[in-house]
Amino acid sequence: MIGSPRHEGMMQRLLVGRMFQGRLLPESMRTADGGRVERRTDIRFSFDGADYLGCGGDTLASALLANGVHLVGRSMKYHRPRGIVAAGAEEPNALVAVVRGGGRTTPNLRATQVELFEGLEAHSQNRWPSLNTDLGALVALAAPLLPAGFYYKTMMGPRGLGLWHRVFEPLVRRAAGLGRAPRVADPDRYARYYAHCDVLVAGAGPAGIAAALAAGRGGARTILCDEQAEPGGALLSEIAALIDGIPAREWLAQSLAELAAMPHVRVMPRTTAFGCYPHNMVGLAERVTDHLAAPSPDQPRERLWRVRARRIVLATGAIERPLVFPGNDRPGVMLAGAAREYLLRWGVKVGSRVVIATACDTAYRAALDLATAGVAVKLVVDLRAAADGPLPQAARAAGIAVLAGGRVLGTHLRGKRLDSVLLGRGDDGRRRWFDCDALLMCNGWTPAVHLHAQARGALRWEGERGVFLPGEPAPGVESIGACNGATDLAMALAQGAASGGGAVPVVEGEVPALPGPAHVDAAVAGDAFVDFQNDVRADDVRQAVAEGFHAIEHVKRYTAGGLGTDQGKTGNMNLLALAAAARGTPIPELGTTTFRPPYTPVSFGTLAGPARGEMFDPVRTTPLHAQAVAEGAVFEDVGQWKRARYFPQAGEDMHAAVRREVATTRAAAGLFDASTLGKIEVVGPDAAIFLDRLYLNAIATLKPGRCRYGVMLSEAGFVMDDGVMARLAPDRFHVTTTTSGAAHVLAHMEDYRQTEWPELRVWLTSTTEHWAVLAVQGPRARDVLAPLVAGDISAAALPHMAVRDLKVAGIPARMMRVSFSGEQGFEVNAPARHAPALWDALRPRIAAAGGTVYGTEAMHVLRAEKGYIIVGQETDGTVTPGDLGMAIGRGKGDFIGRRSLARPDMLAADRRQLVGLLSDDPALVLEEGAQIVAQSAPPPGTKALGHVTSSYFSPALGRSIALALLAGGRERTGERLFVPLARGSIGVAVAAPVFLDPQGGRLHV
Amino acid sequence: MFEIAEAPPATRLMLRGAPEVAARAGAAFGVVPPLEPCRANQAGERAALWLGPDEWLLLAPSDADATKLAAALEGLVHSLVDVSDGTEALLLHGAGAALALSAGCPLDLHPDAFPPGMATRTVLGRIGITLWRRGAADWWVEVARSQAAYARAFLAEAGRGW
Amino acid sequence: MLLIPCPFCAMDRPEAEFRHAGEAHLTRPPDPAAADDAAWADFLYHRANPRGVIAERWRHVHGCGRFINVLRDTVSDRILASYRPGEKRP
Amino acid sequence: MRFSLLSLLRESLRGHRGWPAQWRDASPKPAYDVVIVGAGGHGLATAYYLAAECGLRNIAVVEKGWLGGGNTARNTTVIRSNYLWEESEAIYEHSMKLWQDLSHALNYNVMYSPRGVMMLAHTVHDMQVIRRHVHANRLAGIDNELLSPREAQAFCPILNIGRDIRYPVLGAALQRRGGTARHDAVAWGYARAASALGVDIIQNCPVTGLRRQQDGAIAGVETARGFIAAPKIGVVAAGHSSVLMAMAGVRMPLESFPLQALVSEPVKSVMPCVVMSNTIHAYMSQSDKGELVIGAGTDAYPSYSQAGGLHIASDTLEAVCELFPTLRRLRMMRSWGGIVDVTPDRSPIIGRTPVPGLFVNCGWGTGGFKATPGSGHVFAHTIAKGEPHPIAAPFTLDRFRTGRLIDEAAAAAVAH
Ligand SMILES: Cc1cc2nc3c(=O)[nH]c(=O)nc-3n(C[C@H](O)[C@H](O)[C@H](O)COP(=O)(O)OP(=O)(O)OC[C@H]3O[C@@H](n4cnc5c(N)ncnc54)[C@H](O)[C@@H]3O)c2cc1C
Ligand SMILES: NC(=O)c1ccc[n+]([C@@H]2O[C@H](COP(=O)([O-])OP(=O)(O)OC[C@H]3O[C@@H](n4cnc5c(N)ncnc54)[C@H](O)[C@@H]3O)[C@@H](O)[C@H]2O)c1
Ligand SMILES: Cc1cc2nc3c(=O)[nH]c(=O)nc-3n(C[C@H](O)[C@H](O)[C@H](O)COP(=O)(O)O)c2cc1C
Ligand SMILES: [Zn+2]
Repeated sequence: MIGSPRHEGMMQRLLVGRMFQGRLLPESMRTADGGRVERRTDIRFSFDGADYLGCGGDTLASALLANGVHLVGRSMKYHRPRGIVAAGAEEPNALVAVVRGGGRTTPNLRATQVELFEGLEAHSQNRWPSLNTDLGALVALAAPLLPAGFYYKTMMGPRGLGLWHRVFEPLVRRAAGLGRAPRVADPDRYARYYAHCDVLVAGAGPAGIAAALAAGRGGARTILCDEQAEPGGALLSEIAALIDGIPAREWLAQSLAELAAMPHVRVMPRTTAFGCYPHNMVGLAERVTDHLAAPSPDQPRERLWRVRARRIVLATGAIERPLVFPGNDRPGVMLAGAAREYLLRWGVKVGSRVVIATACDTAYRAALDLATAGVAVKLVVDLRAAADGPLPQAARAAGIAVLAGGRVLGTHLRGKRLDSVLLGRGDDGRRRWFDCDALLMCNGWTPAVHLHAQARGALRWEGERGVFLPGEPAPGVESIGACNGATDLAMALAQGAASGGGAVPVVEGEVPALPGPAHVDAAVAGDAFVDFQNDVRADDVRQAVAEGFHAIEHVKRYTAGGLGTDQGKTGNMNLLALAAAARGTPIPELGTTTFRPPYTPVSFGTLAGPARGEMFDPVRTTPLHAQAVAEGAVFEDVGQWKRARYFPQAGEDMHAAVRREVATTRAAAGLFDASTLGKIEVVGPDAAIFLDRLYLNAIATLKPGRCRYGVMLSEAGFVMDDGVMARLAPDRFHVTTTTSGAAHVLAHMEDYRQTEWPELRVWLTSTTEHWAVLAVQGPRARDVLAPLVAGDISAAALPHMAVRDLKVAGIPARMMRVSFSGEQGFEVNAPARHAPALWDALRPRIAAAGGTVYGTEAMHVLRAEKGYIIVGQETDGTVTPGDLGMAIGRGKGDFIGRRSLARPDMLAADRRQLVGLLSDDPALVLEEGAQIVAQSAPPPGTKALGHVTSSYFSPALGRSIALALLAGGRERTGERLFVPLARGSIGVAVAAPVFLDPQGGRLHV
Repeated sequence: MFEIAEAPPATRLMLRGAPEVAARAGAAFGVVPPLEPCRANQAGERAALWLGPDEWLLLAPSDADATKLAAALEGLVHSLVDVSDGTEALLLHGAGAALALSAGCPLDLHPDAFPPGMATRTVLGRIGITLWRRGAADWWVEVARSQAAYARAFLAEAGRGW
Repeated sequence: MLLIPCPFCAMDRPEAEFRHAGEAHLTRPPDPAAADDAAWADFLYHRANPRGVIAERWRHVHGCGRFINVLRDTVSDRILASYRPGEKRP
Repeated sequence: MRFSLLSLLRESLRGHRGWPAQWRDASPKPAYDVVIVGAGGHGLATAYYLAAECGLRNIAVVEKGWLGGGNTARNTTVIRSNYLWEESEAIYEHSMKLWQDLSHALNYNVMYSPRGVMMLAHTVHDMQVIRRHVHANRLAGIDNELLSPREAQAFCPILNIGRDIRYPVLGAALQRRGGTARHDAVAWGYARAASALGVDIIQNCPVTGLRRQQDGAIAGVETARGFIAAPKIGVVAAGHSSVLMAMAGVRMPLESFPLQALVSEPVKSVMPCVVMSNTIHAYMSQSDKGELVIGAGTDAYPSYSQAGGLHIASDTLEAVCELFPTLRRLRMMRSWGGIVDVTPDRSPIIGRTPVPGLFVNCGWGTGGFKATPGSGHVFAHTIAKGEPHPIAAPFTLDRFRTGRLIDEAAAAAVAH
């Protein structure tokens, strides 16, 4: 598994897990009070085998930080030690595996989104043997050789040796990947639902909540979802502001209570709106049990919601941008807003001595709040020339040192944790190391326009702040709050309320943050990372541009920036800015990369839902399934149907069983369940004309009470289906189709009926499932049936290809004298509910007549002996009736497919035609699909003359037989050809495709 | 959350034709096939569901005699086909039934959008069904005989975990 | 999954209930035998496949069972109109 | 500059500042001998072979966006040649041979990786279909072998061959030379090599019209950056082929559908080969970076949106989870769509058109990446000579008139 966690754990426990009276000491970075965590109960969890304590309401990330743990992962390419950067979905570094045993291991989870529960076991990834000592980091020694796209330039080896595939690729693949896929099948259940609403609000920050309140108060059916465990967004870490006169957090509680009380509003925490799809369909992924220590087996792990919303309101907030400077990826360097969130929401100090580097006012909020909490804020380095907005002023007033026009030039680690940072002034080259255990950075905020863009909304560049904002949205979609450029609480609430026409809440006590453009240092070099997860550095971006990768999509693909599991949520804007700078074009000209679902990764299981095993696709069984099971049938899947393939008796394999079934049916009688055949009742004065236009055969001339074989062509002239047309009355036909063609044939017929010939008075009704079909075939078929039938079924009264409604065993049945076996045959159609009774009446009589039940395999042999085709076996969509030796019905006019048959290549002499094949060795059964050639030792590249479509041992002939499609085949009867098989070529003689009773005498008795 | 019961066997007739066919059939059958889209009319144990502009499903007790109806339609161009054994009906009852159905049915099943008295063909997961809301918490689900087991299992699964 | 207004059911219905049935308003030559191979190939195979508004057929197979015509923009996938077969393209 | 370990070493000493642009970002000249419309893999390969093998130098490739940004950027990179019909076998095998040496020919590692493509059978009918393929391929000298479920699992250990799934695996056909290549590298490698031979690759230059002369022959292309004259034009625009051909008044037997694909988050190597199941619609391999690359289906309707419905991803993941139940907890990291141009017989159209001087290469649908080198090669020769290369000859536009279709769809549901 992952390293050797247990052993590693012991080691770390000695170092970290200081015990006191048999109990782990609580974490050291937790504040004494404040935050929203449940402090009374300790939650025990482990990371890389070391045990820790956390609080209720913690995420794995907050709990680790509370324990002073910053190092949580290794980067993809260089295995650089990495710490927690963010507090939410955007986290690029802190990817962990959560192990729950029994197939419940999940890789690549963001520690910032994993909720703590008692006994949680998490592990770091992509390191060996341990997170602390990772040999993979040796790659860094070769880093100069591994710039962007290095693999395209090398690892090819000398020509002709395939060294890439044989040598280099296996090495690359061994190194690649982050977490490990589980080895055991996932036992958890997943569920999937559709939902509908008037308003879907994605994101439950102040903007989203205000929007949901307004919508809900107006009576709209509303769904408010948020990916976090607790709705509230920025309000969860707002301690100063008052909304409508009450503290923000109180307003939040009141608002949520009000929403909960509205029956038409549904608030869904732990639910990510991950994708916007055409026509206002939004995909939501709800996590149901992952946060529970002991989930109920009744609950699905996750639910997929496919929501159709009249209005989609996006309130997904903004994502803080990192700064790109050398060493910006060190554990201990994190986003300032995240640090503030850890403090105010989880009561966790991310460090005790912090330096803050920022290009945006909001970082001063972190400075102020951290200072208030007793953290030593040693300096705020503002990268802007001036830092004199209200927030910087407030910071200075609070005694925090502010350096405007500063720069971060490097960082230094002690062990695997930041211990100092090198700062300089932009202008004078002075530089100085500051010692600190956390460096907080902020490079402005990127509105989370992901869903807006996915919904095909346009983006608009706002140069002053250096952000893309939602432009013209897709119909029914709107964006509010920080994702729409709102920079403060008041604005977020106002936009939210306005989206539903609600009253705008009044905000007091918030010091405004002045927005400014993002900071780009176009020349920054070295270990200055743009994409943390994929180890893309500013150097790589510039190199890509220099190598001609000018489009931002090229830069992305060449550097791999934004291709990681975070999809560049934090990094993409920096990447864009650097690429634009390298090209010397403005950012908007370069544009963004495409926003694609999902917003954050979604489990395969969630998307697949409950569809597994029999829920993957329905298992359709015939009304006689239980009877077949009782007879010991072996089933095969034909489409969704289970069909009895053969009925082995003791000691029989398939071949023996089939031989017996075939021989017995020919000698006496056989009973076959043909219920899966498609059936369509075609009714109306124009029914005959209609069918005449759809089938190759002459249907109009068919007399009531009689049946005719029919072949249906596609308009392109190829055989599409076949069946029997039984004319029940002048205006009524019972039409059968193949099992797998049933739905398609009905659709094809409806198409012509409704749109091509709407003037025809005819209707189609599917009766496939109404009728069960019991085929009784064989020379003794009539003997089996006659005593059960109320009526005359003699050859005179019910000749071959006749149909009659009769009672059989007291059951009203539609009796058709048809045969797919070449024997005297009856197909008894009985209403499905009566099928078992009919079977029970027939089965002993079959036995008494020395007959058998038989399955699809015997049916195939019986029909092949007669040269009857199976659509889909003798045909494959490229076969014309002429190829099969079928003639167009006499006196017919136009019908579907006819015109196509007259195209030059449909008449070509070299078309493959249906023939019989007899192998030289009568015991040898050719392989189906085998090719036919003229030479006994065909050199590679020999053109095939045709192929074997069906091949069996024929009990009736006492030898093997085969059907084949052969170029100019009918002309070749008697020719000797070859069928190359793996073990050598087999000589075959071309024969007529009917092997048994060509005159059909057996049918008519 | 809800219960699934099986409806007793029924007589099911697929009626096709122009509005006057519906009118005349109504007199003989006892329930007028609705002309309004996606509606069902019901009288006692008989019902007529609009399935398409010239298509109705007539439901009657299993011992009902269709010959009277056939006779009444004599002379009008139409199609009447017995499909009694082609489908089964699952009867869902309970407040959670709509939610369970919505696991596989993409229609809006809120009573404002799918009120009692509405009926239509639609889908449930991988199969087609005919869905008729008979009351606020009562649903009649017509499902092909060979797919009934799937439908039952599907709904049972969808109802778990709430 | 698209939401398609059905003129027979008189409401918007989900794509899952429909089967797409190709370009609309293709007319089968009234006398196919009289059509030359090129004209016949045009009917059988050649399609406008526009980038923009397309008139296409859908069958509301799990609904009213009817074929309908729909005008849809193939770039935005927005539906502009739906109407019954035989009616003029709006 | 030749790419090699040596050049990499040298450049690393200079901080990688010395790499030249891999291709020139050309601006249009007034006239060329040949203009290729569409800088996808096929268009770039065509230009490269025109320059490298056909003695032509004055060639432009005109691209509306960024080169390689169409389906070349979006496909699941499955390469194989075990098609059914001789015509298809010939062109895909031609391509396969070129793949084997492509990295060296282009001096660009396109990461062609013959890891084996395994096609699963789930029904008796499937078994018949794959057997027929195996026989046909063997006769053509193309490797393809039949595997038992156990052998299939040995080849791909995470494959579930148990009876507990709806459609258990009954067998598989394996083409060992089949595999994958790095899609982007293919476009870039051809672009670089073509550019080095003097081909102008003109990006951000949508073709807005095809101008014809009085006598009907092609005169050149109208573009957003002006008119470009050329006596020969090759349209290689994949999903947009209908739109372009309509500019010359030619109706095509094509429909353009959104085809989706998706990737999981990267995980350590679990999947050594490519597995495809046409019957239950699952197509999966693992990239060298570690993501599982999964091909989903097309939407039901034609669209140029490069985006499709959520149910398409769901459908394919249902199948993936049936076959690979240990992957159910992995997560979809990104999904996207391409626009594929589908012909009625699912085979491409390569060759002349009714407009003299206008050539087209399209209709590769869901499966043309694997053909990139072969398609470009035969198309280049077709354009240069003015008549079809023998391998391209069967793939005429005219086959839809005469009925000589090459129907790969008939025997297998899709042709990835
Ligand atoms: C999701 C997906 C998965 C796939 N999987 C596979 C697979 O596994 N194996 C396989 O073999 N094939 C696969 N394919 C198919 C394969 O990608 C395509 O058949 C093949 O890439 C098409 O050729 P191309 O590369 O030249 O097309 P493209 O790369 O699409 O090139 C066409 C170019 O023409 C340009 N263009 C269009 N209109 C204009 C205009 N007016 N002016 C200028 N330029 C224009 C486009 O911008 C584009 O760059 C897949 C396709 C998709 C979408
Ligand atoms: N300069 C800025 O833009 C900026 C910077 C920092 C903070 N703020 C503050 O942020 C607040 C803005 O309020 P807001 O409501 O717009 O944003 P917010 O950040 O408070 O709320 C957004 C919420 O959306 C959720 N979310 C995001 N994507 C989601 C998805 N795909 N699915 C489900 N949930 C998702 C998040 O979990 C979060 O709870 C104000 O208080 C403002 O002061 C603004
Ligand atoms: C074989 C293959 C592998 C891919 N791997 C990744 C990946 O690891 N990460 C990622 O974000 N995107 C990946 N993509 C998807 C691309 O980011 C992108 O979505 C695709 O090229 C389509 O372009 P578009 O989304 O910009 O329209 C991959 C694409 C292909 C074809
Ligand atoms: Zn309808």
